[in-house]
Amino acid sequence: MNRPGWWRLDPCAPFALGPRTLPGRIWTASGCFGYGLHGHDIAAPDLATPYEGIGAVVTKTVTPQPRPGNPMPRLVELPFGAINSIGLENVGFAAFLRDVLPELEARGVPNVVSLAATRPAEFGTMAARLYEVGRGLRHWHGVELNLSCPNVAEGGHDFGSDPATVAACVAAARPHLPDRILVAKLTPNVAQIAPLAAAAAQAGCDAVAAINTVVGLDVDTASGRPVLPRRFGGYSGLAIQPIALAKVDEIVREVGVPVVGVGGIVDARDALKFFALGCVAVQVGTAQMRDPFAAARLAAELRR
Amino acid sequence: MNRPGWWRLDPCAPFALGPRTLPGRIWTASGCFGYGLHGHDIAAPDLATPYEGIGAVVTKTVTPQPRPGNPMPRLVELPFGAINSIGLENVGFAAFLRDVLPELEARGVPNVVSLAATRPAEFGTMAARLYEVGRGLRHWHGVELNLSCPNVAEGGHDFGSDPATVAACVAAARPHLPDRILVAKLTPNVAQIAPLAAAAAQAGCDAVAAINTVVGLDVDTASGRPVLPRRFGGYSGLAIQPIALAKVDEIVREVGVPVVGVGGIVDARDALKFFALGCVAVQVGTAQMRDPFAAARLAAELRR
Amino acid sequence: MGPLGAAPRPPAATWDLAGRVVANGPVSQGLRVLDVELPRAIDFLPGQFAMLNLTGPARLVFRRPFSILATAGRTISFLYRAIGRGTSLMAGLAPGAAVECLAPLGQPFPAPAAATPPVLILAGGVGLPPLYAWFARYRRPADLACFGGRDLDDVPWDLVPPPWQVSVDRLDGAAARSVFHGLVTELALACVGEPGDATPRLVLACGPTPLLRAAARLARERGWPCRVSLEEHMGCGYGVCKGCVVPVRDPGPPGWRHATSCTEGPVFDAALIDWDRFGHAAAGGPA
Amino acid sequence: MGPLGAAPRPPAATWDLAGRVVANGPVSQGLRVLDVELPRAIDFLPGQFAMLNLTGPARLVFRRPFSILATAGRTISFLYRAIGRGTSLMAGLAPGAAVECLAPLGQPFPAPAAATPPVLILAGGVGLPPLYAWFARYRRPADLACFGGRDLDDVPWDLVPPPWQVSVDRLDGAAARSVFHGLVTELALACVGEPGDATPRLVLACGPTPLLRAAARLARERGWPCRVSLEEHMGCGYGVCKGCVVPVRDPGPPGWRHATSCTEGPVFDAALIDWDRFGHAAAGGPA
Ligand SMILES: Cc1cc2nc3c(=O)[nH]c(=O)nc-3n(C[C@H](O)[C@H](O)[C@H](O)COP(=O)(O)OP(=O)(O)OC[C@H]3O[C@@H](n4cnc5c(N)ncnc54)[C@H](O)[C@@H]3O)c2cc1C
Ligand SMILES: Cc1cc2nc3c(=O)[nH]c(=O)nc-3n(C[C@H](O)[C@H](O)[C@H](O)COP(=O)(O)OP(=O)(O)OC[C@H]3O[C@@H](n4cnc5c(N)ncnc54)[C@H](O)[C@@H]3O)c2cc1C
Ligand SMILES: Cc1cc2nc3c(=O)[nH]c(=O)nc-3n(C[C@H](O)[C@H](O)[C@H](O)COP(=O)(O)O)c2cc1C
Ligand SMILES: Cc1cc2nc3c(=O)[nH]c(=O)nc-3n(C[C@H](O)[C@H](O)[C@H](O)COP(=O)(O)O)c2cc1C
Ligand code: FES
Ligand code: FES
Repeated sequence: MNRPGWWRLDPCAPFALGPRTLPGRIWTASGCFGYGLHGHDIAAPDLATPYEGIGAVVTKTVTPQPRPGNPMPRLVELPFGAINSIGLENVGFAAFLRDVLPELEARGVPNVVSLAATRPAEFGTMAARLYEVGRGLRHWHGVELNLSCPNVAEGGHDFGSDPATVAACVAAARPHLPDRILVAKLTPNVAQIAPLAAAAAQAGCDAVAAINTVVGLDVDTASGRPVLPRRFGGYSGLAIQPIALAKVDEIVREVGVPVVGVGGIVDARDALKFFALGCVAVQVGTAQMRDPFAAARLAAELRR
Repeated sequence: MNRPGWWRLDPCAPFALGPRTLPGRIWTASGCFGYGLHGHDIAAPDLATPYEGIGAVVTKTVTPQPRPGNPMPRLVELPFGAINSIGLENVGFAAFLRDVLPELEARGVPNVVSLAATRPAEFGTMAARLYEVGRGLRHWHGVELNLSCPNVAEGGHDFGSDPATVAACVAAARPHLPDRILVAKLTPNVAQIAPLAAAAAQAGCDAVAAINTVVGLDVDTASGRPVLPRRFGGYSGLAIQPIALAKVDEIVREVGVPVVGVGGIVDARDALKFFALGCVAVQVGTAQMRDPFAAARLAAELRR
Repeated sequence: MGPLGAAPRPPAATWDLAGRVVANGPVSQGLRVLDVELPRAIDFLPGQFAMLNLTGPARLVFRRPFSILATAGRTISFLYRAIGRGTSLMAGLAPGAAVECLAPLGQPFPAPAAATPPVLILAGGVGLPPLYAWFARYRRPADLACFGGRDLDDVPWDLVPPPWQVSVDRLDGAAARSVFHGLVTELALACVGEPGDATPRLVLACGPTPLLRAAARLARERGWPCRVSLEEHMGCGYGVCKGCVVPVRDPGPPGWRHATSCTEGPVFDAALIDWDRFGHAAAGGPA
Repeated sequence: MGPLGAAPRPPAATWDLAGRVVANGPVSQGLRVLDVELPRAIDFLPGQFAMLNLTGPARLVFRRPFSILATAGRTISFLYRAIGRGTSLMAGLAPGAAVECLAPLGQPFPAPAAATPPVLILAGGVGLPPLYAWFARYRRPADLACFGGRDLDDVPWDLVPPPWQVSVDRLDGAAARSVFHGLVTELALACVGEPGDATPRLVLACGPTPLLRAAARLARERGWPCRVSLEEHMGCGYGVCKGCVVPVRDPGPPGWRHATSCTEGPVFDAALIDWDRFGHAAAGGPA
C-alpha cells in the first residue's frame, strides 16, 4: 500500500480516549478473537505475536450467566463475508472475572471487556463489579456495551434500536467506570443510527463503536431452507464495509462523538477509509478469525 | 446447477398476479436494463435476444419531470457489489409516454413502469395518465412504485421508510390501475420492513418488491474523501443478497403479501433462494448491467 | 479451563506461514494430495490439522481445515477431495501457487503407551490422513488398520498398502485386488472377530459421521475406549469464534456443554460426545 | 431520441461472446497486447470498443471497456496498461484463459469521405487503439498521425512505425531513435505548422483528459473540426445504467445535458462537450 499524503497518525502510539490513555488505535472486534488468550501460542516469521501493535482486544461478549450458544451450524461463509449465529456463547461473568481477566493482565494483553445484558440495570451491576475486580489492573482499559446482537431472542434486535434504552444502558454503567473508557456498540439495523449515537453520547459514553453485524439470511438451495437453524444471523466481513462507512459517516457528521469504526476491515487500506471519515480507532473482526495476525499486520503496515 | 427436488415452477410460464397474468417470473430490476430498449441489437450464440424467457422489464424509474441526474462519478465498483448514485436520471414522464412506451409495445417487450414522485398525489396523477395512454397495450403490465431511492434529496430516504406515506402512495395509484399490477418497491434501510409491506398491502398493492439498494459509502484512500460526490449511494449486487433474503423472509412470514425478490441475484441458484422463501417472482439488477443475457440465461437454466 | 479455549496445548507451537505448492495431483480417482513447501519445518502430532487458504482473488473468507497427512523437511502434505468451493479451487492450484497455512492445530490422537491395548483404526475416505500419520509413526505389530473407500478407483492404494485392510462400498466388475466389499466397520468386525474375542482394543476413527457413530457404537458395545476425529465446520480453527462446537457430556447441571472442536478436538473421546445432540438439523423441503 | 439510448446504431450488431486468450504480452515496458479468440468473427469500426471480463473468482462486478485495436478472423486484439484491479488481473491471463467479450459497442470515429480534410491524429498511451485502427484502415497520404508516450521504453514501436510521429514526455539518456521530446500536442503543432498554415484538418484524438482538452483547444483555435474519444468510467457499456455520462451542450433550457458516453460516444464532437462541466471533482484532503 502507498501511504496517502493525508495520513499522519501513528496507530500504535498511545492516545487519550475519555478518561484513559489507550495503547493504540487498532483493536480486535468482539467475538472474533475470543477472550484474547489464543494468540500467545501462534507465531509468524514477520511478527512474534498477534498482539504486536494492537491497542486493545475487545473480548467476546460476556453475559451475567454462562450461555451455551446456538446449535450448529453457526457460520455461513459467503463470497465476501459471513453470517453468524453463535448466540453469545460465553463462560458467564463470574467465570470471566475469575479465570480470564487475571490471565489477560498476567499476559499483558490490553483489553476492553464487552458486556451484554437483557435489562439496562444489569449493565450497571456488571460494570460496578468489574471495576471492583479490575480497578488495579493496568491492561484493562474499559467496557464496550454490546447493545446490538441480533442473534439473541431476549434483548438483541429491538433492544439496541431504541435511543432511550441505549441511553439507559450507558447511564447505568457510566458512574462505575470513573477512569475507564465506556464504549457503546451500536446496531446498524436501523433507519438512522445518529439518534442512537446521540443518546449514547448524551448519557456519557466516551465513544461509540459502529457497526455490529447486519441482519442477514442465507438459503441452502438443496433443501430450500435457511442455512442457520434460527433463520437469521449477523452479516459481517468485507461485504458490509460500505454500510459501516455510511453509518460511521452519519454519526461523525451529525453527532460528533468519537467513533470506533468496525465492519469489513481486512487490510490497512480498509482501516484508512474509517480514519479518513474521522474514526479515533478501528476494530478488525471477521478478518481476525481468518488471520490471527490480521490486526497486527494492519497496524504494522499503517505504521510504515 | 443441479435442480433441487423441491423446485417445481416453470419460471417462464404465465402466472396470475393481482388482476393480470404476467408472462413469467424472471424480471429485470429498475435502473439496470434502461427502459428495456437496448437488448434488441445484442446477440449471443446461445440466445437470440436478452428478452428470451423474461417475464417483465421494470423500466428505469420515471419522474414527472426529466432529471439530469447526479454528477460523475456515479458508480463505485466493490469486490462483490457496487454503490451507485445515478440520481434518477430519466427523460421525464411525458417523453417516456411519447417515445418509450409505444416502442416497448412495438417491440413486444413485457414491461412494468417504475414511477417516482415527491408527493403521494403525484403517483395518482401519473398512474391515471399512464393508464389513459397504456390501457390498450398488450405488453404493459403495470406499475412499480419506487418508494425508496436513497439518492434523491427530496423524497428518497425518509419518504419510503414511513408506513403511512407508503400507504398513501399505493392508495393514490391503485384506483387508476383496474387491470394492471401495482407493485410497491420497498427500502431496506429501516429496522423493520414488515410494517411497510403491511401498509402497502392494506392500501391495495398486488405485490411488494424487496429490496431497493442499501445505503452505502466508499472512501478513496488516496484523497481520504468519499468516492461519490454526494458521499452516500445505493449499495447493490451479490453482497446485499443476504440482506435482501432477510427482508424478504420477514415480509413473507409476517405479512403474507406476494413478494417480488430483488437484491444480489446473479445466477439461477441465487434466484432459487428467493423462490424457496416464497417469492412469486424475482428481479435481476446489477448482474444485468454486466451481462445483457443475465436474466435470460438465469430463466433458461431454471427451466431446464 | 477448557471452555475458555486454553485447552492443553500440544508440544509444537502454531505457525502462520506463507507456503508454495510443490505438487498437487490425484492419488485415486477422487482423492488428491497437495504438497506445500513452508518457509520452515513444523512439528505435528497425528490428528492435528492445518487451516489452509488460497491467495489473490480466490482467497476464502475462512480458511479450510485439513488434517496433516505427513511432513518431510519443510514440506507438508494433505489428502483431500474436491467437494465444494474451496477444495475445487485447491484442486486447480499449480506448483508455485501461494497457500496460507496455519499449523499445527488441535488435539492429536493419543500416542501409544506401554499399557495401550492394540489399536483398531477405522478410516473412511478423506478421514485417512490423521490415521495414516498415526499408523506410520506409532504402528505396533498387533495394531490393525482398516480403510474404507467408495469403490476400487477411489482407494489411494499407495497410502494404504498392506498391512492396511481395505473395504469398498461398491464393488463393480471384477475385483483385481483382494478387498472387502462392505462398510469399513464391517471389515473391522471381520478383523477383530466376534464379541466373545477377548483382546481389548483402542478404536481410533476418522471419516464421515455415520462411520464415527458406528465406530463409537462398536467400541461401546465391546467396552473398548474410542477416539474419534470430528470434521466439524470451522471458522477460525484456533479457538476464537465458537463456530465449531460439538455437544459433549458434562458433569454440570444441564448434563452437556458445547466443546470447541478446533482446540478441545478435533479428536475426542467418543464416550464424551453427546451423539443424540450431535449433527445438524436434517434437510427437508423449502421453508 | 439520443437520451433514450436508441442512438444511431453502427452497422455491426453487438455480440456477447465467450472468448479464449491466445496471446497476452508486452509491446513496450508499460503496454501490453491481449489477443482473444472468439467463437465467431465480429465486424467493428475504428473507435468502437468491447466490454471485457474475466471468469471464475476473478470475475469483476462490471466489465471493463477497451477500444478495439484490430481483428483478424476470429481474433480480437486490445492494447492496455495494468493500472488497477481489472487490468492487473488481465495482465496475468495465460493463453487458454476464458474472457467474456461484449463487442462491438459505441460510436466510431468518422470514416473519411471525399470532402474530409486531411486528418491529424493525436493518440496518447492507451488512447492508441482506436486511432491505430483508423489509421490502418483509412489512411490517406496527407493524413498525419502522432503518438505520445511517457518515455522511450513506453512506446510500442511496432504499432507506431513511420509515418507515425512519436513524442515522449521524458527523454532520459541518449535518444537512440529520432523522437520528439515534449507533449504530443506540441509534436502535432510542429507537424501542422503555425496558425497561418492554410490546410484545414480534422483532428481525431484519444488519450488522457489533458490531451483531449489540448486537442479540442487547438482545433477550436484553428477552426478545425475535432472528434475525441472519451474514456469515461463505465458500468454496463451498452446504455442501460447511465453510469458513464458526459455533459454536452444542448439547445434546450439549461444549455447542457448528460450524454451517455457508451452509446452516444465514446467518440464525440469536441465542440459539443461542455468542457467546463467535464471531469470529476478534484481530490483533496480527508473529509
Ligand atoms: C479437523 C478437520 C480436518 C479435516 N481434514 C480433511 C482432510 O484431511 N481432507 C479433506 O478433504 N477434508 C478434510 N476436512 C473437511 C474439509 O475441511 C472440508 O471438506 C472443506 O472445508 C470443504 O471446503 P469447500 O470450500 O470445498 O466446501 P464448501 O463449499 O465450504 O462446502 C461444501 C459442502 O460441504 C459442507 N461442508 C463444508 N465443510 C464441512 C465440514 N467441515 N464438515 C461437513 N461438511 C462440510 C458444506 O456445508 C457444503 O455442503 C477436515 C475438516 C476438519 C474440521
Ligand atoms: C471507451 C473506452 C475505451 C477504453 N480503451 C482502453 C484501451 O484500449 N486500453 C486501456 O488500457 N484502457 C482503455 N480504457 C480505460 C480502461 O477501461 C480502464 O483503464 C480500466 O477500466 C481500468 O480498470 P481497472 O480495473 O484496471 O482499474 P480500476 O481498479 O477500476 O481503477 C483504477 C483507477 O483508474 C480509475 N479508472 C477506472 N476506470 C477509469 C476510466 N474509464 N477512466 C478514468 N479512470 C478510470 C479508477 O477510478 C481508479 O483510480 C478505455 C475506457 C473507455 C471508456
Ligand atoms: C463469529 C462472530 C462473533 C461475534 N460475536 C460478537 C460478540 O460477541 N459481541 C459483539 O459485540 N459483536 C460480535 N460480533 C460482531 C463483530 O464484533 C463486528 O462488529 C462485526 O463482525 C463487523 O465487523 P467485521 O466485518 O470486521 O467482522 C461477532 C462477529 C462474528 C463474525
Ligand atoms: C445503477 C443502478 C440504478 C438503479 N436505478 C434504480 C431506479 O431507477 N429505480 C429503482 O427502483 N431501483 C433502482 N436501482 C435498484 C435496483 O433496481 C435493485 O433494487 C437493486 O440494485 C438491488 O438489486 P441488485 O443487487 O440485483 O442490483 C438501481 C440500481 C443500480 C445498480
Ligand atoms: S473454528 Fe473458531 S472456535 Fe473453533
Ligand atoms: S456504461 Fe452504462 S449507460 Fe453507459
